[in-house]
Amino acid sequence: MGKDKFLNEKPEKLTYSGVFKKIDNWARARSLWVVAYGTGCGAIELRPTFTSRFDAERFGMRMVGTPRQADVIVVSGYLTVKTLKRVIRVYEQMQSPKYVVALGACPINGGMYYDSYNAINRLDLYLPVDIWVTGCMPRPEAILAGFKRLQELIDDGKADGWKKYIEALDWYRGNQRKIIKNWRMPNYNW
Amino acid sequence: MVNPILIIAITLASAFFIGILQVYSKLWAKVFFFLVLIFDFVAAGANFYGFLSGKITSPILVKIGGFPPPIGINLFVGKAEAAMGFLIFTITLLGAYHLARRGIPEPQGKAMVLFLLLSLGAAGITFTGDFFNLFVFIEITSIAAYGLVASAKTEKSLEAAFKYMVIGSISSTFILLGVVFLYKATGSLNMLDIAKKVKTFPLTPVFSLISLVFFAGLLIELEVFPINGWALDVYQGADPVVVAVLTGAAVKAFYLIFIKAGGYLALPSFFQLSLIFGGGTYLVSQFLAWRQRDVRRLLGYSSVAQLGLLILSAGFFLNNSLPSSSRHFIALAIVLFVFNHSFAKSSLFLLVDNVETREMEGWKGILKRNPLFKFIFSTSVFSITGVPPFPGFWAKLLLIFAIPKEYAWVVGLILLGAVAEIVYYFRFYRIASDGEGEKVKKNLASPLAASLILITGGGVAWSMFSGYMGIMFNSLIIVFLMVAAAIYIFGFSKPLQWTASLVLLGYGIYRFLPSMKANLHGFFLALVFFGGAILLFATYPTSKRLSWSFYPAYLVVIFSLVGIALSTSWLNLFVYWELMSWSSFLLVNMGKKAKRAAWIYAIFSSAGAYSMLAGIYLLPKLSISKIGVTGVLIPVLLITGFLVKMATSPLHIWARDAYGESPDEFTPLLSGIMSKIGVFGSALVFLYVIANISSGPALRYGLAWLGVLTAFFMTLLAVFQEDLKKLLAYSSVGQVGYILLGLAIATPLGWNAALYHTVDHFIFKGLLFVAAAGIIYRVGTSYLPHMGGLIRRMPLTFLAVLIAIISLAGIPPMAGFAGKWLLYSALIEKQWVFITVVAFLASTLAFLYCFKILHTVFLGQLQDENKNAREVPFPIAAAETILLVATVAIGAFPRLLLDPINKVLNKIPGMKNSGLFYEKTLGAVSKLGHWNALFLMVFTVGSFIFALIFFALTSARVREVKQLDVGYAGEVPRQVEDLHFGYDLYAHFRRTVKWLIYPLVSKIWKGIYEWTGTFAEVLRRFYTGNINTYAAYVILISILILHFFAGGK
Amino acid sequence: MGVKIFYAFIALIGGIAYGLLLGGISRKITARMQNRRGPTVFQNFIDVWKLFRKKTAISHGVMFYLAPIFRLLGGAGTFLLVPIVVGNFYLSNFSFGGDLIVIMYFMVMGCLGMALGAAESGHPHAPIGVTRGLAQMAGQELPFIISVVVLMIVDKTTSVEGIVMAQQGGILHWHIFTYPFAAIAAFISLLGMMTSYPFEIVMAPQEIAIGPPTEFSSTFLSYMFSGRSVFAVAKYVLFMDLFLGGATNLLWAFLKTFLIFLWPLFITDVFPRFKLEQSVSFFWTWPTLIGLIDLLRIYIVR
Amino acid sequence: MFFFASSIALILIGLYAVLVKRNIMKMVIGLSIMDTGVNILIISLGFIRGKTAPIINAKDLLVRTSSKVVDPVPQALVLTAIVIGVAVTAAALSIVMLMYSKKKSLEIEEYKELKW
Amino acid sequence: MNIIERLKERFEVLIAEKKRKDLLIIETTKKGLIPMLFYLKEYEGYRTLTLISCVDWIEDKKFQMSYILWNFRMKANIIVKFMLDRENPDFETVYKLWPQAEAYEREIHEMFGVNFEGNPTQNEELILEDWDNIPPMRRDFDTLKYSMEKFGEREPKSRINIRKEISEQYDEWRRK
Repeated sequence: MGKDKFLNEKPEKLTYSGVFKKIDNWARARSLWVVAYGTGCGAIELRPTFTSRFDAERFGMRMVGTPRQADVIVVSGYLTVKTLKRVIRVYEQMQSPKYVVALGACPINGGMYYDSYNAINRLDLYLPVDIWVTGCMPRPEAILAGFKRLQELIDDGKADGWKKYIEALDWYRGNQRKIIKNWRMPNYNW
Repeated sequence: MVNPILIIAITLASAFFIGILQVYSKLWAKVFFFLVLIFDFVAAGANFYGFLSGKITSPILVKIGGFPPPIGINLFVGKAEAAMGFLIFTITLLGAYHLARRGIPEPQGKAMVLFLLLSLGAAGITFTGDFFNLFVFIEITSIAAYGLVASAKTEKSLEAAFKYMVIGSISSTFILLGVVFLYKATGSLNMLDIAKKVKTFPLTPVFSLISLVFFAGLLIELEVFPINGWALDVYQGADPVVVAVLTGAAVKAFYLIFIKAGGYLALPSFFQLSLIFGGGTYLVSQFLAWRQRDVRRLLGYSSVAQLGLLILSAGFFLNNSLPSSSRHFIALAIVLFVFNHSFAKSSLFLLVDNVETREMEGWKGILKRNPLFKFIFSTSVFSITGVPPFPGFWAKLLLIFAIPKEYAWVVGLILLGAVAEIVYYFRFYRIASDGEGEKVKKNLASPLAASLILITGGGVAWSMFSGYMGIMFNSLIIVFLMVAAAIYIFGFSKPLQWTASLVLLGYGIYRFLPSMKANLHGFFLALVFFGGAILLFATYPTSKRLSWSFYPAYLVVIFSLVGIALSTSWLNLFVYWELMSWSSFLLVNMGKKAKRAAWIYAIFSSAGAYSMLAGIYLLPKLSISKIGVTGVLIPVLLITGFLVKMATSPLHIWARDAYGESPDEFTPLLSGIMSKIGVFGSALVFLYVIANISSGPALRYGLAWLGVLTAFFMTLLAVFQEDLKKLLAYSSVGQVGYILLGLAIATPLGWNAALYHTVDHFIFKGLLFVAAAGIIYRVGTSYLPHMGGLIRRMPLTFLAVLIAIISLAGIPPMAGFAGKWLLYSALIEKQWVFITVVAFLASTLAFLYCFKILHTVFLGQLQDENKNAREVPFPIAAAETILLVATVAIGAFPRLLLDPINKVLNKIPGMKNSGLFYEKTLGAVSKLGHWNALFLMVFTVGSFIFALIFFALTSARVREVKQLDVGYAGEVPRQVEDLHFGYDLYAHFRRTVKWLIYPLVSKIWKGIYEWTGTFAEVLRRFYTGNINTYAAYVILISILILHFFAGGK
Repeated sequence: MGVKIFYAFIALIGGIAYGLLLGGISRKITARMQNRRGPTVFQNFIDVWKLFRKKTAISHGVMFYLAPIFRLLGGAGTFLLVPIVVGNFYLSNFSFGGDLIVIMYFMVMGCLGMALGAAESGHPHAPIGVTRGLAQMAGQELPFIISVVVLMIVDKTTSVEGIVMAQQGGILHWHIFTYPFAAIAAFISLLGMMTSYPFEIVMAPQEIAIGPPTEFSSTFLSYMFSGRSVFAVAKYVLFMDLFLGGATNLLWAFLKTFLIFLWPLFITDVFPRFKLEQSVSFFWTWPTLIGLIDLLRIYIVR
Repeated sequence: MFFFASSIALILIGLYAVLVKRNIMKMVIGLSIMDTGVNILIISLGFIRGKTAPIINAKDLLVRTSSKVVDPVPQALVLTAIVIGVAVTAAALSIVMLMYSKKKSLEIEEYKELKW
Repeated sequence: MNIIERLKERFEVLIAEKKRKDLLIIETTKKGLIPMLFYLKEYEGYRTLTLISCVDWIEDKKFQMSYILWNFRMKANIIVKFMLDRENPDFETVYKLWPQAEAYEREIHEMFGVNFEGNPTQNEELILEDWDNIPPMRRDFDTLKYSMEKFGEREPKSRINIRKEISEQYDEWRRK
């Protein structure tokens, strides 16, 4: 008692157990819980996606308020260094399997903020992105299409960004640390 | 035998001789002065001893100049006079010694002469058998007193002396007139002769008038209200040593002559006169002192009040219509009162002399650094306020029980005054013991002697008391009490004290084992003993910081509780009750911030005890058995005393702070056992008194409401407490409310519930308070928001507290549920619908604070300053474990507790069929429902383990995370404070129930206190300080006396 | 006894399934009322399975670890103590374990266990939610207590079987008809027990991130989900036994519990959220006053 | 009767002084007057018109003594009382003197330090 | 006597221009600014500080600081500005006049490097966490170059290319 356990320990690799693989993937695809975290302007498009008009709930998706229970994080728009830190933290607090959806042009290549002193240019250097949805901003229909595609990938067992993140953690960390100079982040457990 | 004339003559002669000797050698004058005083002391003592031992059988009659009694001056010394003489010289000697150590004021000779004259005059007043001679001695005393009062030569003392002199002159004028008129009417000055003549000739109004003139003069000297302004000014202005001697010796001599003259002159209105003036003075003065800030004047008010009580007693003593036995008791009471007051008040005034400041604020914390001073001060204050075992207590008891029932209102008056007395004396005590004061001058020999005399007197009085009142005290308990007090001497080593206490308690258990029979007494006896032993065991680890007197007081509490549980008479119970109350007062007062709490506790517990005493006084017989009474007054008075200890609702306001601020080691006992003895008392009242009166059901219904409202409101208040111990205090009080409810139901099920809950509440609340003591010891605070996250540091304590809380909340598999179940079954059986609803709601509200305790102490974020806290020390952990096991065991097998309770109830008529029987599958079955404790326990634990194993096998890979790692909006928390939600947990709920938790009751009590104080303040303006006014009062009152009391037959 | 345990286990599985199904139905109905398609009625099963099969989970300590078990135990225990079909050996479960008072207190255990686990997580939202829940419980319990006391006193029994037995002999003997005001009070109180709109301040996902279980994830959450579902079913069954005359066979039980299930649902979907002060005040005024009518009635008639 | 009346008048005058006068010196004088009044009263109580002093040695008193003499006791008493009165007055005056030396005032209003 | 005259009487006013009916622009010196603000706040009723802004006149080697005040009663704005030496940008805080100035000053400190003496929180990060270069709003700061250096090439590529590149980098990392 007393000491902080499992500190700075590298996460273990996780493998699918064979027996329920199909059922698991099927269930995961049909129960995507999205953490309600808007990083940029795209967050405003995310809300209507869940309302009556577009009704994302029919695909089994819903918003949750806490990263612990979420499966999907949607990076909705440009990311500044300051926000990136929070996104990384939220991502690492989510429980595996977990998926990243990048919304809009900015996470892909910086978008209109390509020359900003503070907005990152490419998200996939820092987090494993499973689905990119382009547009500035993508409309809810596009978002839904993106989620549908994500579901297909999960069903096929191809949405494995979370595994890759664990495997190549040092690489991702290196990239993250390159821009986050003052690394005051705690280390997490996966 | 020493001839009294020698005492007077030698003193008189040497008084003037000293004046001469002084010129030549100050030292020798001093020596001579003391030699004379010692001679007087020894001579008076020899006379007194002669009377006591029976060597002198008849009163000593001294003829002076060879004239036989009716003609010449003579001295008459009976038993009373001898005793008074001894008292006078003892006090004088003490005062003189004190004065000498302090330094006799210059010019020395004068002071010594006056001192001798004063004592001589007082002795003369006592001894003389002649009215005119009396007048002479009065004048000698007065002049000496004027001189002594003025001898300090400060502005205040001179003013006091002048006022004293003016009023004294008027008074002596009255006395002189009275004497002369007496002579005119009877043709004699000899007291005995006049008494003889008075008996034979018809009491004419004129004669009454004549004797009233005399009595008016005496009453002025006896400082009755409202003609005592001068006296208070003297108390305030004069040298305290002089005052000590005045109030201890001179005034007592006046009192003696008051009684004697009352007897001799057989004034028909004497009774009314003393009742009105004595009672009035007593009551009014006690209240006038309420807000007094000047210590000396405060003591003055107290003295005046005590004199009033004495005058009152004198009236009863001389009332021929009373049976001789009660007059005998009153005489004893008077002796004890005089003794008590003389020594206690002198000792207090001598203490006052050691402190520079007059203002009470200047006494702040004075007791802390001066242990001897503290001892003397406490003894004197306790003695004056009538705390057992000091003589004042026995005197009060004797007096009250000797007053016949038709004067019950006088008893009420006495008790009311006694409560007021406790209010202001203990306010004084509180201020004196609060904080750290300065060291004071050490001139404590005389007061120490006085207080030792007091203690001895108390012991003697106790031993006499049992003989006089026909009450048998269990001598074993007294022996234990004395040994317990004696543990004080091991105070240098706390472990030794602890061991000795445990051994003594263990031996007590062994000796009292045969008394633990299957009846109500035995039941509570067992609770007291075993509970006390567990709680005492847990005090060890923190014992180092305790004061010397902690363990003695603790044990005295326990053995007083034993005494209460074993009492067969109400009076006996009352004595132990008071002993318990006051020793627990001492314990509460040991808390650092507990002074105010202890004061309120003292007020409430003494007021409750006096209410109980009034009830006992009204009872037709004193033995604890079935009593036929009518009316609700007696049971209400009786039960009020017990309800105070249970802190039932309108009487609860002492509880929060007394529980919260008392030493952590003592609080478990206060909550776990002492409140239960209130339950015991209430049970006795329900059983023997309320059961037999015609309005019993209504009273029970009212008490049930009281109980359930207590439970409800205290629970509500507990929800909003931010202090661990205060929260538990409110919780405790609320739970005891349930017990009262159970008792009030008065069906077998209800009593089952009440007794079950009594034991169970001890178990879990004892556990909680013991755990709280451990936590506070480790964490260093009892403020809830400063704790949190301690589960990782003290897992065992957490487990214990968790189980206790589950039990407290009444969640099934633990022991607490049985109590709830029994109670609700009883309520529904009784069909008290509204009470049932409130009771249910209260227990729902309890969940709120249950969670609060667990969360704010153990869960949430661990504070940085508690990072290094460790598990509670071993003895506390052991006690926790014992109680924990008990909770679980009783939870699984409630019959462990229910069977003994059934045995107890079977002894009680009307409770025979407890209404519970046991079946294999359904468990305990009542008329209404059933509940299978063992099944529930097995089911809960079994399925819990099953689910746990299943969970552990199937769950995902579980990792433990760091303390600050919470999903907090992606933010990195910088500090614990940002994350810990520990303050004002129920702010939202408080806004909802704001109107329910309005502190109405405490506002009412506070209002009573404040308004009484204000009233007294206004009334005190009556003493304007202007001597003209005082004189006018004197004349006016004298005229009124002459007008209204002169009606003879 | 062994047989009994076996059947109780079956009943428990059935109860959990039924509870999850009802949850799905409620989501579907809500969706339809909001003019959208909504998830399938089996969505809750999918969610529970997904959570159950998550790869990782975190724990904040012992109580946190035990919390889902407490929650499940509280729900399942309550469910098993309430007889589904009175008199039926197989479907009366463990109702010999205790009467209504036992059940009422047993119901608290799950909540308390979960509250402790939540509190240990060290997340400030968890105790906020818990305190709100407890305060609201103090509110909603009052009308419920009133109606329960009415029933226990008029039927002169505290056992659930006894209360069910007292309602036999026709639909008009049901307490919902004989003591309508008490029943209304209790049914309003049921809204609070379900902690859904308008009494959803406890969870308040938008404000305090679903309150108490905010730190729970994966398998922990799936257990709590199941516990919550079966707890809801237990409450429906209890209300059925208390007010709708119990059930004579399983079909009736399903029908009646479904009817009871619909009542909070319809309220939930059309009302916004109360503040805590408002909800407690509401419970302590209107349902309480309504319940008091029947309480006064039996007080006078008795 | 005259003695009675005058003694009572003296007492009342003394009382008046004590009750009304603002000057402590005058109060002391009042006390003294009152004392004198009382003394006269005592004497007058013992006095019977036409009777003589109880000196037993005088020849005409040897028979039926009691009917011829005034009561001697009041006279004895009054002697003592006078002495005492003087002593009291002396004490009072010394106190007044000390008081005056402290505050340089004889006004009673100055001496109200001790009150309520 | 209108406000401009009153101000001129009391303070050093370099430029006073009445832009609109409700907008007045005053330019003063570094020394005269705070007394003027105080006067405007206490005596003229401009009780609200709406904004503090800064403009980088790199050619003049000056920062132009503007304080925009708002008078509720007259519904009028006033802009008080002055030139601050760019090489030596030290100034005092107006935090004691308007507590809200704390945040504005903090931002200007972060973006332009103006030092406001007496501001208790100006050294805390507001927007730029872990900033490692000259203040970004200065005109001599090359933001594109910085972005490219720090956040990598922008290069709009097809998704396939990105994935390919990532996997190349990833493989390279694996090989190491």
